[in-house]
Amino acid sequence: MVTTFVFLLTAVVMLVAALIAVLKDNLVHAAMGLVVTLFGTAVLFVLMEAYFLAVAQVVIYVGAIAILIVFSIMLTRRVGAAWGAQTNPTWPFALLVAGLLTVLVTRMVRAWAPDQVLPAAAAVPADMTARLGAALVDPNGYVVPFEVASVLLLAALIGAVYVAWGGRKAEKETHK
Amino acid sequence: MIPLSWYLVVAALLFGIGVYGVLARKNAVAILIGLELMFNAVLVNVLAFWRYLQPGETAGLVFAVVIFAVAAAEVAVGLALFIAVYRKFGSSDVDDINLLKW
Amino acid sequence: METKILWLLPLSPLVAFALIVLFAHRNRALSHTLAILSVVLSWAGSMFVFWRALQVGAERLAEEPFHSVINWLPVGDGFFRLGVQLDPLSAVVLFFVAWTIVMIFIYSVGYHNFGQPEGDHDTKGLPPHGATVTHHGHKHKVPSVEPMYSRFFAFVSLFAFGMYLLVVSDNLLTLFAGWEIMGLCSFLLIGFWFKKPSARDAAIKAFMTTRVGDVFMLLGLAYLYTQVGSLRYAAIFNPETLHHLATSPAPALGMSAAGLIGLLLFIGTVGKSAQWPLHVWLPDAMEGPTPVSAMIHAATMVSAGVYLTIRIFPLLAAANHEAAFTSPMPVVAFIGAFTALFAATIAVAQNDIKRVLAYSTISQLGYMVAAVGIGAYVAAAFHLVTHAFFKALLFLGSGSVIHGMEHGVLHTGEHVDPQDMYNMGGLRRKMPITFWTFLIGGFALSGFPVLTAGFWSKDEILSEAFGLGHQGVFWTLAVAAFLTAFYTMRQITLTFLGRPRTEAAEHAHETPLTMTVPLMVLAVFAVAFGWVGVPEHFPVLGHLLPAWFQEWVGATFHGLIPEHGELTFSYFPLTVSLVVALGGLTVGWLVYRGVSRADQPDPLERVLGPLYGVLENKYYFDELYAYLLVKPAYWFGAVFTFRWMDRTVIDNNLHAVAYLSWRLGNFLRNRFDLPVVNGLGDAVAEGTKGAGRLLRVVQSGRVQQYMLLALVNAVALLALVYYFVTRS
Amino acid sequence: MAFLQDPTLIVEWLRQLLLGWGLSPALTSLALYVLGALALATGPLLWVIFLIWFERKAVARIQDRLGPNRVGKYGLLQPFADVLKLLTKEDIIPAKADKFLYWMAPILSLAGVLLLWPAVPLGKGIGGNVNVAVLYLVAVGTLSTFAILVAGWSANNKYALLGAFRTVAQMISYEVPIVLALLVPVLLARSMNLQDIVAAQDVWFVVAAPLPALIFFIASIAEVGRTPFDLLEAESEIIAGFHIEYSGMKFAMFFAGEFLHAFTVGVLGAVLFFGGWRGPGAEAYPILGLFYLWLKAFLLYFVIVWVRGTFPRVRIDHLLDFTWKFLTPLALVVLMATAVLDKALVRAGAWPRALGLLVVNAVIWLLAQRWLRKVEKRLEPPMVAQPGQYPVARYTPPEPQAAEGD
Amino acid sequence: MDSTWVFIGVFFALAPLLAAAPIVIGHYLGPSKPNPIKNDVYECGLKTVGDAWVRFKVQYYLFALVFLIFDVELVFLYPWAVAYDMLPTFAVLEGLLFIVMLLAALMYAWKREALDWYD
Repeated sequence: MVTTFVFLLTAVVMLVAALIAVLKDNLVHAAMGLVVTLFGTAVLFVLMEAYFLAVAQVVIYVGAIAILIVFSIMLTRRVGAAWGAQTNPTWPFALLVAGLLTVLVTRMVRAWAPDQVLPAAAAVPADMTARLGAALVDPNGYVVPFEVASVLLLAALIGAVYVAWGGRKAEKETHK
Repeated sequence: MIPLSWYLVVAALLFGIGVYGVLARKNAVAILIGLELMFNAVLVNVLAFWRYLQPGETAGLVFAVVIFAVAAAEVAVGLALFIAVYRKFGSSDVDDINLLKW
Repeated sequence: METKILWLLPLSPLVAFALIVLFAHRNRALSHTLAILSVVLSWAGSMFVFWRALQVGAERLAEEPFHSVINWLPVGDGFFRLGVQLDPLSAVVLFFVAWTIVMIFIYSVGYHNFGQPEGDHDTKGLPPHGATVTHHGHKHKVPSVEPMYSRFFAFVSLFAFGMYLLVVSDNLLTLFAGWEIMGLCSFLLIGFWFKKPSARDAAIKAFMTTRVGDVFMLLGLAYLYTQVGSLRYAAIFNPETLHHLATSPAPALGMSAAGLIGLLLFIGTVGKSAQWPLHVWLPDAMEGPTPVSAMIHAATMVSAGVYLTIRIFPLLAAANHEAAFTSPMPVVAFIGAFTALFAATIAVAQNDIKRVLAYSTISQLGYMVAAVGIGAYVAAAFHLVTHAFFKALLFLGSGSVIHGMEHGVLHTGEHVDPQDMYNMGGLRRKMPITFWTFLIGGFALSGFPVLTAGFWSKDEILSEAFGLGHQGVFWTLAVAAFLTAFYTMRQITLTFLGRPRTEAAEHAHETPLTMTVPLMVLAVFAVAFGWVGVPEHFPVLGHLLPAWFQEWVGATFHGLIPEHGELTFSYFPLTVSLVVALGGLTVGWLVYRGVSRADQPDPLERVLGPLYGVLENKYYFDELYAYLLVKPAYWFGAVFTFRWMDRTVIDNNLHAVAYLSWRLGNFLRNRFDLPVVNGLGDAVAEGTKGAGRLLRVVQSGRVQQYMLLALVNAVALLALVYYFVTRS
Repeated sequence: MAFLQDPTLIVEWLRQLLLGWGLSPALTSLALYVLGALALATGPLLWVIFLIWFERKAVARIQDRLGPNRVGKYGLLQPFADVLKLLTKEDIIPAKADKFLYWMAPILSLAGVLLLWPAVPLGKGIGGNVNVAVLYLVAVGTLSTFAILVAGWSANNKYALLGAFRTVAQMISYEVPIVLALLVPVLLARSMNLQDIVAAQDVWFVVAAPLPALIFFIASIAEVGRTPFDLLEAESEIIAGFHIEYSGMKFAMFFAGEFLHAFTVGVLGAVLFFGGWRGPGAEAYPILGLFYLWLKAFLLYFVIVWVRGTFPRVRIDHLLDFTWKFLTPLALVVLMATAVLDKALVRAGAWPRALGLLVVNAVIWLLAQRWLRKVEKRLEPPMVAQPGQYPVARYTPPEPQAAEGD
Repeated sequence: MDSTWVFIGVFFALAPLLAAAPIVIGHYLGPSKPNPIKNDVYECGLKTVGDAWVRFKVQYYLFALVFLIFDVELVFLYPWAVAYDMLPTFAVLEGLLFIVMLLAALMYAWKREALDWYD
């Protein structure tokens, strides 16, 4: 009962926020919409008893990614300048495609009717986080993705820093 | 308990919205926002399936965690490129950056 | 033993690649030594294996090929197995691949001016501009060494790896891997001079275009895997599986599974070996260094496509055999034949020495595909091998010509295009070795009777086409053959005969041994390889020489494909091929011997002058077609496509076809006589030309529109899946 | 007096009461949740009012002033007067402001702090029992970061935005060492649940992990943005930072948020490193546990105030260098060392393990000190502050004994 | 689902209200006499010059970037720490390797001067 209510509320809120995120011309508002959506996702995770991932979601997405995005938005425009239209002239086709995609997927879900075909879900073990941790570094488990992820992030950092930042001297040049 | 299909439908909607954002937006960051929405839709899907199909297993969680990493990397690099472009062209508008023709 | 060596064949170039990239890239000599050493090793290995194969003999080899397997990727239950194998077919392919690759590697050393001084203002990513040296007293310009010398060898080594992998692999998956690696290398090497916009575009174009084919191929593989549960040849090409595939219906096109799979894989070939409508990339690919054009876009990579088609021939044949389903074979035959003619016609009008060869390559590949399409896969394989040799020879020859011309250009400093044949002439005396080898190659290409390899293979195809009663294919190919001979002779005449038409040609030089030796070696094969495949019914020779090749390759699919009865030998196709070859050559010579000035118009124009009056009447057709085709196309372009089609896709189907068939159309209209200029070709040309002109506007270069399009496809696929899911 | 042993009795009693009034069980529990939430939220909010007085008084004393002393005895009523004043001030909203966000910002910043509380274990069986509490704290912490960004943005004032950027840069930079330091107690307790962490502290973690404790403490101060890390109020540079355009109650909310956050840092420090509610008799009488926790928290808070009263403001480049180039690497090293040693000593008892870790920490600290000296010699140049310009903090983390000489 | 999370949910709903209450009260209690000068952007009493415009400063972005990477990797480490009892030595080493990666990232950013502040 409670969960259902919470779920529906969250779903509605996050979808509306998502719409804001993709529709609003004021990109800061759009980013805030994104943030709300991300929070909503976290709530869904809680409902799915993936507590660790819920908080991780907030820490990573809201705490880091969203901030990065907001930074980029705020840094790359004049404060108080008009936003102007933010959508392509081709938006109807985008709408068409996105709509079709959504409709198709939902209809496929309907066609599959998992709620009928699947047995009731089992309970989540209490020590799931610990299991996750163990699996992440388990040689027969997911140690490779784990390490690969670290390498990926390292690479991402190097790449991003390299692209965005020429080093102090280069900066001095560009600002002259 | 909430039916699995609800999650799937919500994810689908989220994904659709994200796709729209990616396709219809001008500003590169706005496009990234759309991408993030899509990522989240995927996450919801993954975890929903984890929860309802094999809650005892760690596979789904690991998958999600890896998606986090990928998303983070994607955003980092994407925004870095965006900022580099912005400083080069002084514009954050993808339409102004249409060098990808041949 | 053999299998161990088989494993090593691809490896050594890979190692060379790694070594060059990681360590040797600073040192030119070391780099090319490593590269050449590696391919020579592979070559030796190949020869050994080939020799062992000969000892084993075709039948036994076909029964149990040299084969070894290791586990590779875990999939659900069990593994993707990574394996190597050598059966008669891959043996011969291996043979020519090994030879051509070695030759081209050696050739590249000379081509990239190893040992020459650094250029004055050469930069990475541009062809060398030449260097000034003070040679006792007065200074003069000489060719300068390629700035990215080592990189080149790294790339080609990687490429060699891909090719060997493809040839020796025992399953379609590793074959695909090699296939894609070559795609990558092709991209890298076409765009080798990446600071030239044209080269960049060509590279992207090639990559994109082949992608289209590859996607379909991948779909085919996936489908095949779902059907068979394995991608190993052994698993696929056995009677039971084939029968099962041929009898189980596919979800689309009313084909059998075998048919659809065959078709999808064949589309991969269409992309890779530049068949119509995906041929657009090959001519542009000439932007790369000539060795690349020779190796990738003539001898090996494009051949890989045909190799695949021959490889999957049992599938096609099986699909063809089942009367219940529509067969893919006619499609194959049509595309092949059409491409052969279509490309040949274009080739006639080219002035760039390399482009002529490019189009002729497309056309020759068309031959092979057509041959497979009519079921003459042996003939196809035969032509594949011979063509590999003489086309490699021709390309290297042209490269050597260009090189000589560049030398002249640098020397005289006059600004002429060293690739334009009209700027050449009389090179016969300047560069004799090149001339003679080129002559051999050219004759082989145009199928000069009896002597050259080209004759035998081409004749084989023609006679099979005739014998199997595919009149349409036969005549198309015959006309194409005539054109081939014609433009070959045109090329030879313009390039070598007569007298120099420019200062540069006057001062052209014979190229160094590193370049000429490969030419000579290949020339030997261009002549001699024909002799292993003389059909046994051939008058006189047939009895002297055993038809070794036919038996050898024919053994490969023994028992897998419905045998058609023994062909009755007929003189008709033979005479035809004689006539077209010799006729084409003579006409070519007669027409072009007179060309004396670089700037003079093509004689054909003069010859066909009066016909322009007749062409006036075509105008009504134009209006008719403008009404029928262009208007709709205009609506399509303006309302529909203008917003959200993008060129990467358009160019792959509509636009490219439009553009080229427009050129074909113009060409047919202006340059050629009535029988060819029939309303239809012109009409299609005109109509699509209109479409093309309109659609060219569309190119936006906007990522989102590309994405949009990708998504449209995704949605379409999804819809299909959904449809099938719900239906079943 | 049985509820002294088991405070949950109160809840039970209330539940019975409400059920008695004829509410449905679901509604009842909901009502109880609401009540609990209200209690847990209002408590701190009221407590802040005292804190303000205390801090003003303490700082005044440290700086040899009297501090508030007019309203009420010792000026105890001063804060209430302030509140009244703030309530009756005009609520100015800049014309160009982004109204919605302008409103949201202060709310977020206070709520962000309040939301830390449900995770905190107040006593045995009382208070937060969240299975991923530690990360939850980090997660909620990001809210206040957002609040600041939003505040700086919405006011549509370049100084506000600049201040916000600086502050956020500072906060996220200090987030990293905090998260690293938090990892150590989690590692030692094998749980992210603060209850478990408290339960695991037969030996206070501050013994086993003094450096992480220190890092956490310092970084948290910076995170809160108190002196010496109060760049967000650097009047000299960016006229009062992100909340320049805020006045009246909205400003007060930022203000209260900061104070409450400071105290919360004390609480968290107590829970994570100083045994939380543990203390003599706390097992038997959970209420005692509450008291102990409060005591420890208050002491830590006093240290914060003390630091504030003592240290000059750090310059921004030093500020960022300090976290990225000192705290973070240090935390990483400590983490690795702790991980290894903890695995090695897994057999040993609680005390030996703690002492072993203590030794390691000490060693690392000494090495860090030597390294610092080496760096200090090289480091100053980029922006040398001439005497008479604004003050420059030294590279020593402000622990009491290192304090004098600044 | 765990009851504490319901409680937290309630708290999430409640805390903003509590924070908002005083502001709203103040909003209505206080007088409201807006005028353009008062509502104008505050810049030490000076007239606003141009529209507010912060010179692009890539530092902010860089810090956020490095922070993002660290955040993600650390989140990976938490389950590792929680599962510490279950881990064999090898797994512990895996974790350490991970941390070393982190250090490497830090070092790179450091050497690239991405962590320096300058004006």
